[in-house]
Amino acid sequence: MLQVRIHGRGGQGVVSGAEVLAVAAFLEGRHAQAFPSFGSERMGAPVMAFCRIDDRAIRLREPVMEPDALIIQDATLLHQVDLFQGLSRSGTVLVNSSRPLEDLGLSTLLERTPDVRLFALSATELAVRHVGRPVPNMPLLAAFAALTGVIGLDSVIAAIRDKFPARLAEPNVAAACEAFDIARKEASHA
Amino acid sequence: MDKPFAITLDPGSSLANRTGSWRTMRPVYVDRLPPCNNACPAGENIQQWLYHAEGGDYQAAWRQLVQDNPLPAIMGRVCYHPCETACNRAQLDEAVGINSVERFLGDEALKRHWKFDSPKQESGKRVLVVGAGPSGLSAAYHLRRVGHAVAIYEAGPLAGGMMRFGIPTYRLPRDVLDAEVRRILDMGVELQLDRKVANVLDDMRAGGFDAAFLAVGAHIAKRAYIPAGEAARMLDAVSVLRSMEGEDKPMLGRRVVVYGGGNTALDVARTAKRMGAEPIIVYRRTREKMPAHDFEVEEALAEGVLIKWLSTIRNVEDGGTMTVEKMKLDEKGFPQPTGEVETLEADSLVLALGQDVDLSLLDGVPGLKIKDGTVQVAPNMMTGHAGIFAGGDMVPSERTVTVAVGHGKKAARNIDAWLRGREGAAPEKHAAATYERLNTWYYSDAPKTVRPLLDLARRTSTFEEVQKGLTEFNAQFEARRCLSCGNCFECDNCYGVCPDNAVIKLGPGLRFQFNYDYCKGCGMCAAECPCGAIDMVPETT
Amino acid sequence: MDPRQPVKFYQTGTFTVGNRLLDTDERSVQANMERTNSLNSGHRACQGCGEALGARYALDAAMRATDNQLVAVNATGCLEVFSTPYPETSWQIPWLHSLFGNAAAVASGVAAALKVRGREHVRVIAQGGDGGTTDIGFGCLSGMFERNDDVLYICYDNEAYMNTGVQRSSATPLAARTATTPAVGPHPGAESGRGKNVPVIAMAHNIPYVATASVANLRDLEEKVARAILIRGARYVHIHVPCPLGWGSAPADTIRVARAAVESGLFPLYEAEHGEVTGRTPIRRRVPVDDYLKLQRRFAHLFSPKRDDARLGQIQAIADRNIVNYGLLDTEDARG
Amino acid sequence: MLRQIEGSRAVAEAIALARPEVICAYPITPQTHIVEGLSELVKAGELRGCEFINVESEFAALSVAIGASAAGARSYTATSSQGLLFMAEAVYNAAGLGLPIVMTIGNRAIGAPINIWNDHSDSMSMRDSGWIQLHAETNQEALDLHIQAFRLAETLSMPVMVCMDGFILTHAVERVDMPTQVEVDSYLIPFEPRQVLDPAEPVSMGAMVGPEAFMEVRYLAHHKQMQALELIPQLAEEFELRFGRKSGGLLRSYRCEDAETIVVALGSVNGTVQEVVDAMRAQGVRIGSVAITAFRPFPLDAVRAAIGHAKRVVVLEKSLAVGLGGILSDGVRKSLSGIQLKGYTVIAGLGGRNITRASLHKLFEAAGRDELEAVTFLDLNTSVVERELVRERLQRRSGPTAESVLRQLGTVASGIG
Repeated sequence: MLQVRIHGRGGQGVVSGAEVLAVAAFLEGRHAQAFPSFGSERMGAPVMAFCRIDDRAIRLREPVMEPDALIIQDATLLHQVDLFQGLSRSGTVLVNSSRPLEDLGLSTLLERTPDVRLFALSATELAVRHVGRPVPNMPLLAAFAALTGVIGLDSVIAAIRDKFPARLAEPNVAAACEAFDIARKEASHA
Repeated sequence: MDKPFAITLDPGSSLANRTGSWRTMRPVYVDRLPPCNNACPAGENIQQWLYHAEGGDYQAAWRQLVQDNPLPAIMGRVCYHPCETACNRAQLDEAVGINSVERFLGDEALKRHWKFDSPKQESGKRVLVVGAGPSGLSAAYHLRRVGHAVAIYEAGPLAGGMMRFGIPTYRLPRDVLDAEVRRILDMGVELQLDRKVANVLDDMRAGGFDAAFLAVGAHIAKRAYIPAGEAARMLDAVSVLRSMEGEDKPMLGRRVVVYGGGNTALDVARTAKRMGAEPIIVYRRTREKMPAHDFEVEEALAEGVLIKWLSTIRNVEDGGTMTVEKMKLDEKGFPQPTGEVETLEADSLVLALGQDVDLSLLDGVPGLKIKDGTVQVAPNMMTGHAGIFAGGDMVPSERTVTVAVGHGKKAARNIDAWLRGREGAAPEKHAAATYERLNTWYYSDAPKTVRPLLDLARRTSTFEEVQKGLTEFNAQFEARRCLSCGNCFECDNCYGVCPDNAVIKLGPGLRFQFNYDYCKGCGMCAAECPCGAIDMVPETT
Repeated sequence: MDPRQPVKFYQTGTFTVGNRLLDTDERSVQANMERTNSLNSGHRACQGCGEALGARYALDAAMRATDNQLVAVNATGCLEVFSTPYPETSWQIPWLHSLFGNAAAVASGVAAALKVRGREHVRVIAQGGDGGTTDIGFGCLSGMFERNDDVLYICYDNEAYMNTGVQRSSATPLAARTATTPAVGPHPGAESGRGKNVPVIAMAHNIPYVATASVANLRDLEEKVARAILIRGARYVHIHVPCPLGWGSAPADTIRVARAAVESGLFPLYEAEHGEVTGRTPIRRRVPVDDYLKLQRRFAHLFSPKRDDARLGQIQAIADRNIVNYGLLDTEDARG
Repeated sequence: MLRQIEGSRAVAEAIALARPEVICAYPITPQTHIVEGLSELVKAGELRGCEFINVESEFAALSVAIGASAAGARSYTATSSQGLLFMAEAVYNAAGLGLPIVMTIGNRAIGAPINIWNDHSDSMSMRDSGWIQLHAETNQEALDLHIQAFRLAETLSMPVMVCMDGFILTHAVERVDMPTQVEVDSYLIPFEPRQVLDPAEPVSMGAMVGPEAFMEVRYLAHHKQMQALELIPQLAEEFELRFGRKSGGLLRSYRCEDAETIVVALGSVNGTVQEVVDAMRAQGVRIGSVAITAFRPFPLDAVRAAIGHAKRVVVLEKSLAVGLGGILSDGVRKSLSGIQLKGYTVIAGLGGRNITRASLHKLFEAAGRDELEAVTFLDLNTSVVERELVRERLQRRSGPTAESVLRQLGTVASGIG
């Protein structure tokens, strides 16, 4: 079972990010479960959402406490909340940032868990360019697909089209595709 | 429907709960005697005929009316309508114009030639009626209705008595009088005119009569001694009025003095006025004390009749000059001479000082008691002589047409009883329907409709009828002003206001019934009954 | 005069329940031998109950207007308790009692069900006392108004919680004695400056029809109910129904008391459409408020031991204001 | 058809398939998404012949449903938490009148302190109202139970609450098998009301019933629920026959054969419990679990049969009978009367406190060693409690507990772990 935790702020599409990820997995015939960190957080507040993907029915109802992957939609959260709690030692971390990793001051994390794979993607910039709004969740998903290979790009695209009306879906698909390519290159270098 | 237990119930099932057991007072429907009926000398069931009239069924109204009074068209003209004086509506706005509706019905009957029913079967008895005046005609009518053979012996040349010889035509057109008399005769009543009864017993024997009703009018003028010269022209009111009926009208001259204060005095004065004279009424007391009806005084004054109050005539000289003395009322209200005099020029003096009845027909009839010129009768109108009854002007009572008609009816009932060997007890009278018992909220405000009066110019120059009749609309309107005091008129109030549906409506004309199974005795029906036809009485336990 | 009867029949009276001289269809429903008696005999209302009377007046009128296609929802209260104690009911119409405070909402549900089932010819009445209407049921009532649900809500206003033993409601008038506004202290009876005018609040919802009526004016009441029941949308009719028990009036005086309320101006009779007053029933014979108050023991403290001129003045002022505001002294036919 | 959708959406579509005729909606978290979904389906014309009414309160919501049901319409509403309490009077009334209304409860805690997260305090507060109460373990079951609920309610003429854990299920996006309209139509017979407001057959519904018959009325309500004990499994079987999956029924056992320790719970937590059971079985611990679906009527015999053979029973409940402990435990204990086995009540997950595998694992192990208190509060922060108790002892005016507890915990944590 793969467990993903998505961090962000209210309004950045954290929850739909988890949902689209689950749908994508579903479209590949797998079982998936997506749910938010239930609360009454408003715009801007730190929020998170969870996604589990498995080949058998998922019964577990607890929040994702030991994520295999983290998607951080807002780098400003890095020093406000303990984002990495329970992260698997060989986990993957995808951060939405236009700045190079070293500038993000994650060195402590790397010291603690050297096997963790770290990636940065300036998804907001992509989103603004394609969608016209700073909603980085879809590009990040695509990048996540590229980095982990857990799901294919086609599924992500299909899930996006399932989730959004065409008007919104297509720009997001475009952003996703670009993100996917960037991430794949990154991954091949790493 | 598969109804759940207890929570869901079948409609109207509460009928099983007889809430009548809560009652401590029980409502009962009553009928009360309306003041109009109570005051009517002819005992007319006025409310009942108004009830029909307001519905527009005038014939039914008329038939109801003539149950008690065969002369509605006459009554509607000459009756002084005590019913209206008594009417409860007077305390609300104005009395109901009963008299005018009665006249409307009477005229309607004449116009449509409605007839009286002839008796179902003949009794085989014969009754003599002496006098074809109102009381005689009334008696004849009522006797005939119950099947007796009736003959009227009338001393005069025409039927009607005082209605013809005492009431001027401007108050009672003769065609009306004739028509209503005719209708009575048409029932098979025999009328012999110019048939003076010298001795009643002889005539009864001769005619084979089983009973007699004496109804001779007061035709003999009272005299008063007034010193006068031979040439002075002095007449009496009755003969003046009577002579108006004949060919040669009385010679009164221009200046006519009428002496007296009764209705007759006014009749004469107004008659004189219509003949072109200038009548002056001399009366020894005040207007308030005047026996004549006020509306007649009003009409007379309006027509230009002069009236000298508190005056007596001392003497009349040949030239027609008369001395009149001023009077004043003492503390007891009696006029006393003042010694102060004035003179009055007159071509003629008409004495209107009241009338007496000619009682000569009674000479030698045993058992009769006569007092102050009238025959004494028992409550059943029978004189001291068995089988001989009397009424109208002959007996002590007010002398009006209506009273006379009432006597005729009462006598007839008693004569019939006597002939059949029964007690002629009048039906039990209900308690009075007083104003306090009414809930007047339910009667909408409706001022009385005034009968049109003939305009003055024509009134003083012709003998045309002064008072005109009501149009149908007005008559109906007037009828509908009746409050139906004391008797249910099916307004549905009790049926409507009962919170327990405990009043059963029986349908048109059948009134209502209380459903004591459910009546809780709240009394709302009684409180909201407009005419006071419901009493609340304690439950007897 | 009653504007609804063009011809004036005198002996039979313009204002009586029946009128033998009118055509049958012009007569009041209550005069009809075939009236439905929607609330039938055997109910357990007090002697002279104004509410029992008002309910039958209103529902019979509605039954005739709808050709008996009627459903009624009833709030908890006297009317409900005295009409349907197991195992007997006095209702002859389909009738549902749910709770004290939800009659309007339940009726909305009934109306919705009838609509969705294509039975909109069946009309819905919700009814309750003043407590169930102006107090505990007010939220649901306002909601029903605001949604303009197809319901006629009838409030039988006897100005207090009679079912529970005469406690003060927001419809209890100034100075009235109730179990919770006793006639003691410097200001005996119900406080001044309190209470709720629900007909006016209903008008503020801008619903198609609002009317006030009284058991003292049957024809006016029937006309209004018959009119209201056939309108679509939310309608409100507020009927003044004296309570002999709670008001301390004689059972026989129920209508007399209601009449005095109307004739004094304390209970104005009017109609409003979409928030605008469109008609009123003028006073026939104006009376001072004393004539109304003196009939009721709940106001006895205003007259003895000594006359409370201040309070009486306040009450008379209320009546006078109504008469001006609603033009109640005009004899012209307000409905034109 | 398999779909990956939010639980609320799944339920909304299932309700729509049941062809409700009147839906009354009033917003309250976390039930809101369901009625939002339904309003969309009605407005879009996908759900025809349905009146969707936005009412002014939960009290009105159920009241409207009462009227609609009494007038013969299939009626539905949904609520949570305070909303259920606000409509409490109507909840009892609907049951008393025997109206087959179906209502979803998005289970949520009751304040004060106000709390929007999941536990079972709300539906538990109405457990004796006369409604049937069914608890869903998964979104699939929530969906299926709603379809069964209409059939059950209308057969018995009795209202049914379908309880699903707020957020945990209502907001979880997971796979569900959505039946077709044809399938649902063939399972749900058109609504034949047992009683209806009809001018053609006027009756008075909701009479006042005095001492002479009230007991009988209540007994009959109880008797009806006893009937439901038989009907619920039948309907579940028929459902399985038509839809090819197990859903509903009175309860479900998991690896209970030969189990010494059996955990009993309601709703979605059973999934996590089963994970732990598997893990402990792997370690050779003889443990199993029982998920109770029908809380009202309470299946005494079925529970007895399912757990009677064990050594101990751990009742895991998301509700607290303050001053007593468990609520579900009472039923379980009653079902075991006369049987000697250890019983532990565990109060867990109040107000949305996460119930984790780790905690459960420790808990069950302790239970296996019989080291549990009769009533245990899972993951209770004892130090906070201790300090608060001390504070209260010291100060007469200690102020509101909730706020001072938060103060002790520092700012509101973003809720990880």
